[in-house]
Amino acid sequence: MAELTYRQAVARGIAQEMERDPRVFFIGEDVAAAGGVFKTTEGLQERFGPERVRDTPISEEAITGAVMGAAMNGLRPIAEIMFSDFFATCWDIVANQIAKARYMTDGQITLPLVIRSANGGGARFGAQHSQAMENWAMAIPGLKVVAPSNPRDVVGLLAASVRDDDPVIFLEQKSLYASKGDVPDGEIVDELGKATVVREGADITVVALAAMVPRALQAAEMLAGRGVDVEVIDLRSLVPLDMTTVLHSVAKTSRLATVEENPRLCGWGAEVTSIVTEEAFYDLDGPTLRITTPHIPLPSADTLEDLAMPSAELIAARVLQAGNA
Amino acid sequence: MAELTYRQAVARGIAQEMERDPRVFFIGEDVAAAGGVFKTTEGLQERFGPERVRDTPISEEAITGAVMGAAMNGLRPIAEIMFSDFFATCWDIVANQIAKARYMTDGQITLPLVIRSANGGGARFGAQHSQAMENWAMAIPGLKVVAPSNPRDVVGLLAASVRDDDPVIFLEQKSLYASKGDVPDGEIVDELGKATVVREGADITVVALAAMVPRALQAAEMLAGRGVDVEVIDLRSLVPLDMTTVLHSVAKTSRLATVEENPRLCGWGAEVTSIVTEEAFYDLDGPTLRITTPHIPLPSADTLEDLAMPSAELIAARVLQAGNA
Amino acid sequence: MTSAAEASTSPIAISIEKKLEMYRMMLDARLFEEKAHKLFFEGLVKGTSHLALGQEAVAAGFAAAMREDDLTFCTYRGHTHTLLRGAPMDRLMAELLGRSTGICGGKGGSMHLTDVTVGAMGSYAIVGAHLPIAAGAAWAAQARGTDQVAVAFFGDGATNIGAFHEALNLAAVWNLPVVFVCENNLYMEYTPIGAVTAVPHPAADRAAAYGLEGVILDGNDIEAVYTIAMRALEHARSGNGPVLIEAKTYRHGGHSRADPGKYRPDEEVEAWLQRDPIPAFRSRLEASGVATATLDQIEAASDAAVEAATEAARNAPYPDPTTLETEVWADGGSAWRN
Amino acid sequence: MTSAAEASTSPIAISIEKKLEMYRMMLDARLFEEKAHKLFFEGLVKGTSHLALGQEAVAAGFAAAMREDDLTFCTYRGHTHTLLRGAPMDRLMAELLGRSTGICGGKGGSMHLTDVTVGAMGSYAIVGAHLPIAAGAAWAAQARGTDQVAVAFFGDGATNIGAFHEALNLAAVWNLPVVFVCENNLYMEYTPIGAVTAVPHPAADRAAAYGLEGVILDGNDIEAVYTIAMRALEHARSGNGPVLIEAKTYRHGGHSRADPGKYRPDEEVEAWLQRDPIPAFRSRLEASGVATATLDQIEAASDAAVEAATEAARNAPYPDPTTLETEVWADGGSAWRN
Ligand SMILES: Cc1ncc(C[n+]2csc(CCOP(=O)(O)OP(=O)(O)O)c2C)c(N)n1
Ligand SMILES: Cc1ncc(C[n+]2csc(CCOP(=O)(O)OP(=O)(O)O)c2C)c(N)n1
Ligand SMILES: [Mg+2]
Ligand SMILES: [Mg+2]
Repeated sequence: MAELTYRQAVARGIAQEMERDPRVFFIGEDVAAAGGVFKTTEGLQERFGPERVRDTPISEEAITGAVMGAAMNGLRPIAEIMFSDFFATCWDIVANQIAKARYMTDGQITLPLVIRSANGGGARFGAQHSQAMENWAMAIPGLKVVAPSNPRDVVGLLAASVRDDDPVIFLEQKSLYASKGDVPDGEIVDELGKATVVREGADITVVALAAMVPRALQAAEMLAGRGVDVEVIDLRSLVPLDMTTVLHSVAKTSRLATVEENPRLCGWGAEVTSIVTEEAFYDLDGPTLRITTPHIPLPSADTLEDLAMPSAELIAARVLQAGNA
Repeated sequence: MAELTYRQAVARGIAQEMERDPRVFFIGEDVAAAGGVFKTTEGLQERFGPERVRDTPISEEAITGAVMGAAMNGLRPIAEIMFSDFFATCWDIVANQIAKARYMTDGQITLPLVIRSANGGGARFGAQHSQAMENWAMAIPGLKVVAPSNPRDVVGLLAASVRDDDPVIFLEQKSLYASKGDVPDGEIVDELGKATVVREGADITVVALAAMVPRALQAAEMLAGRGVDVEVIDLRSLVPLDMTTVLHSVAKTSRLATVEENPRLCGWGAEVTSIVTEEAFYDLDGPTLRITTPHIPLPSADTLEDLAMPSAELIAARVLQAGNA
Repeated sequence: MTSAAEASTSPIAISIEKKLEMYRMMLDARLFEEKAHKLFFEGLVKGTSHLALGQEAVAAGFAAAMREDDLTFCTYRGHTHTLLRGAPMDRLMAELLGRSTGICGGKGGSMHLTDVTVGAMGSYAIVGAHLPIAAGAAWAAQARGTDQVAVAFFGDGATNIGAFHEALNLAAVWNLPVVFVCENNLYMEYTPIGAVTAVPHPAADRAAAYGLEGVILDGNDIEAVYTIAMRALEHARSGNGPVLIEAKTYRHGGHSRADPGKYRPDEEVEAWLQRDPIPAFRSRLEASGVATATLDQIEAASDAAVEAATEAARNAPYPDPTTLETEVWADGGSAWRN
Repeated sequence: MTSAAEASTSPIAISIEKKLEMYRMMLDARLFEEKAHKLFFEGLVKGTSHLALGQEAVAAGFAAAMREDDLTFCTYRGHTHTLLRGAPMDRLMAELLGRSTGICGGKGGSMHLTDVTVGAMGSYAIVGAHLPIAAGAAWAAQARGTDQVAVAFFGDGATNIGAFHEALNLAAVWNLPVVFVCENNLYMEYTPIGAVTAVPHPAADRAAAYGLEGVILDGNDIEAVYTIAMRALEHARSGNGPVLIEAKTYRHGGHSRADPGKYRPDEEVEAWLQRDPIPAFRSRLEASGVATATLDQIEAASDAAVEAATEAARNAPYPDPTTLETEVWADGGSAWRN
């Protein structure tokens, strides 16, 4: 068992898979010689050589196109898109090509590839380097979407993503890079599509993802002091989506809240909510609750950004308020 | 009053606004000399000249970037993106630049521009030319999103979009181009963000958009024969979103269904549903219902595509089934 | 890569068998496309179709030159490229007709013909998108040491989209075994390419921007195409990096569907019809001593093949409704939740 | 446009007032950036900052040459471009510090400085995105007959992204009044540009792909920059279409934030520090007879201006929380529903 940062866990996860499978290659901007702008991939080029760990030009369409083509021809490549905002510059390759190739060819094309990216706010980078865009990916049939909340899950879910035969968008929440956690020694491989109940509770189910998980847990602690017993679920992946765990929890608590680090409209919280209200309406005792950022681009100033992102305090306050509705 | 096709209404709407305001320019691929691949813009170049109606290269980033820059410098431009699937090739300009410029500059930049596009399925074009992507746009703060269901609304909402000082994504449902409707003579200008109750009913509220509106109406007629009195709402725009009309309707009917021509995950139907279950939970008598395509890319074969898209029959069957839940 | 001038003055020797095969390929392509056109007007090919009538020499010349394990990436105008790599004609036709026996089970349609078993790695309907993908396949070939070459076909209009630029640069920097073939048919959809392009030769004039040599080719001369293709493939296969080729050609019909192509001057159309690659090659074959009967026989065989394929496609069943939700994922299904 | 060689051998006459103004501009830029660096390490500039230390001559030379109503489009490395077009220094500094008096009310931050009142039309943080936008602004200038020129600054790394290609082609085809200025500082972030680019001159070697002439410029020689800028602006303003310029320069520090830039060979850094544009220009000014005291005075004034701006920014209040939800829409608000 070692204590690793979330950032270190990324390199560990990639190394674990490159060690195991010679078909795993890794490319991206400034990822190889320099070890990545977030220092998530330090040492990989030294360890696996310049053929398997390569720097690319600033050409996101070429990067994502390259891993798609390579996956069609025998590799199991990993690409880095430096900030998840930049998915917009290659959205055609991701959403129209990678996501649809298998279906359009009736299964002739298999794309075992992973695209990793630093996602989300909290780093004061402003609107073009701070988006949480897991919903963009979730909305596209043919993409799997994974977003770990802690270092151990980074390794286990990254391994699962690399071994998966489908394209996976792997979102590392950049505000978590410095966070630490225990990571067991040896190989770690998880299963995609398994949510975790990270705190049991009887009164309300709070569903969270990535950076919102620790905040939801903090909120739960605050609410415990106010007599509200919160169950917190870490979704871990959006596609596949573990509704069994969510529905089971709601059956117990009778209330549902979702916490997203996304602008308000069309988030995964809306999807989860609509599934619950369609399939488990009679389990619910009161209104559902969605906590998101306002429907705004994220501001750069620290004070404003902190206001925009759901804080533990805000989560607690909104849950409390909902409990009285 | 004239009977126009939805297709003809597009040219009429553009012409109305170009006639009125010399700052309105129009660009796109094959839109000028050739009048557009869907023949939606025939005659405009002849009428307004090659300076104001221009053909572009196949360069969607340049097209959308050009209208953004032009809107910053005194024009009120309209661009065509031929098929809405191609928004993916310029999603950075649309979602990261156009949508965020005003907020990031604290209001210094105003972008009175419209990007029109042929959206949605039913034309047997296969997965890369058939997507309904209104949800992509709705999820991005800073974009308005409009999708008319009939020729009259094409003119009125297009005029409103051109006159609006914010960027508007204007989605013409390509399966509606050949449909006809009465369009009053003279200038037509609507207001964005006003839904229409297109059929009153007491038993359930069915919210639809664009091509799903006529299908929902057909379904309502079928259900009337089965003793279910359906209220049908045509949303007309997703941003701004007229929740007042929806909530008012649900208060009356106590049941909600949404009908989307989108893959299942993270659609506007989920958003509308989550607002209703958060704000009007106690108005609801039973489960909410979302009707969408399955979460798949759209297939090309006519028989499969027809199966994928919500038909009037499917809508009726699902509503009936939900009524028994 | 040798320059265009050099290449065309020194054609490589082509055996008569190869020549007859190429003649057959062009005829297969021609008759297939003519039939597809007819079936579109009959309402049997639904949606859209983009024919390569008149452009057969490029597809045939390259397909004849490629190694079995080389990889083809083409566009929505991809019937002939897919067919001539060896995809079964009946299953291609069935795909156009949306039948269960279609090469993609009806899910792809005219714009997405794919047969990976013959190296036809897909038809891509978003202009330019397949260029980086082809580069990626070439990267895998390089990394795995397979000696494969990826060949990407695209139109003149595609040279103005960003993906073209990114793909060419990456291919050059990584020295990838990929051949980029621009089929310059003078028009994007309805707009003359010259009206929207900063240089006269949309591909060749950009080659230097990637450290490559500009190669311009008469795309209606199948022997020239074959010659250049052989050299380009050899160049890329030997580890000398990418090649960019601009083949001048012309489509006999409109851009797609029912487009009559009226935006093109009559004289231009006329001049290019005179340069139809098939009769031109036939004359040359006859001049070189091939018996007319031999050529007629090939033509008859192609015709019979197309008729048989059409018949099979017409009679094939529609896709089973359950296939609607298969093959989103590698497990064969489409489940996104438990 | 005249070629680089020609241009540099025939500098235009620059008045001494203009020269002193340009000296002042470079010093303002230098001292502003040095202060921003310091404040980043103090934890007052949050998030990130990309400094143009060492690259001041490009920003100053162009800003000095531009007309008041010309339009500047720059990148995340845009402090100096925005400042030198005339944006108030205190409000720029306040923006870096996330204060309410910031030029964007704290919403933009270091990567998004904008002051439309002085023609600084924005700093764009996605590589290459502003190039088509600048072309669009130029299109509006052309359409409205305003005689404005749009100038877009970008890095060497940006020449490999698709938007560069699309913007250059459109600008050339539409003959737009836009000047594209590549600030080639030899590195993208940490990767040498040569390692990821197919040609030695990432911008100039691509000019021909858009029918343009490649112009290479010593970006550390402010007189050369000013001269070329004047000519390029004149060229574009007179309706002769776009210009693409590659200015060779170097950043003294790292790419951003706390990056020490260790991936660069010591000798290279040393050589470029020797070519610092500010002392070089100072020596020339002195040699041409400008009194040392005059130059010292300018330096002192810049220093005082930066100190005052910093002081004002430090003391400025944080944004009012209510501003979080303002200015998404033209009506000033952010409501998306009723
Ligand atoms: C990104 C994108 N933009 C626009 C289109 C619509 N479109 C399809 S084909 C075509 C013209 C392509 O011209 P060219 O590249 O010359 O190929 P050709 O059709 O002549 O073979 C256009 C604009 C598209 N499919 N993708
Ligand atoms: C599309 C995109 N990809 C990647 C980045 C991350 N990034 C920011 S600056 C930079 C390097 C840019 O290099 P260059 O264009 O040479 O400009 P410089 O920073 O040297 O001024 C990169 C890769 C980005 N902002 N946008
Ligand atoms: Mg063409
Ligand atoms: Mg650089």
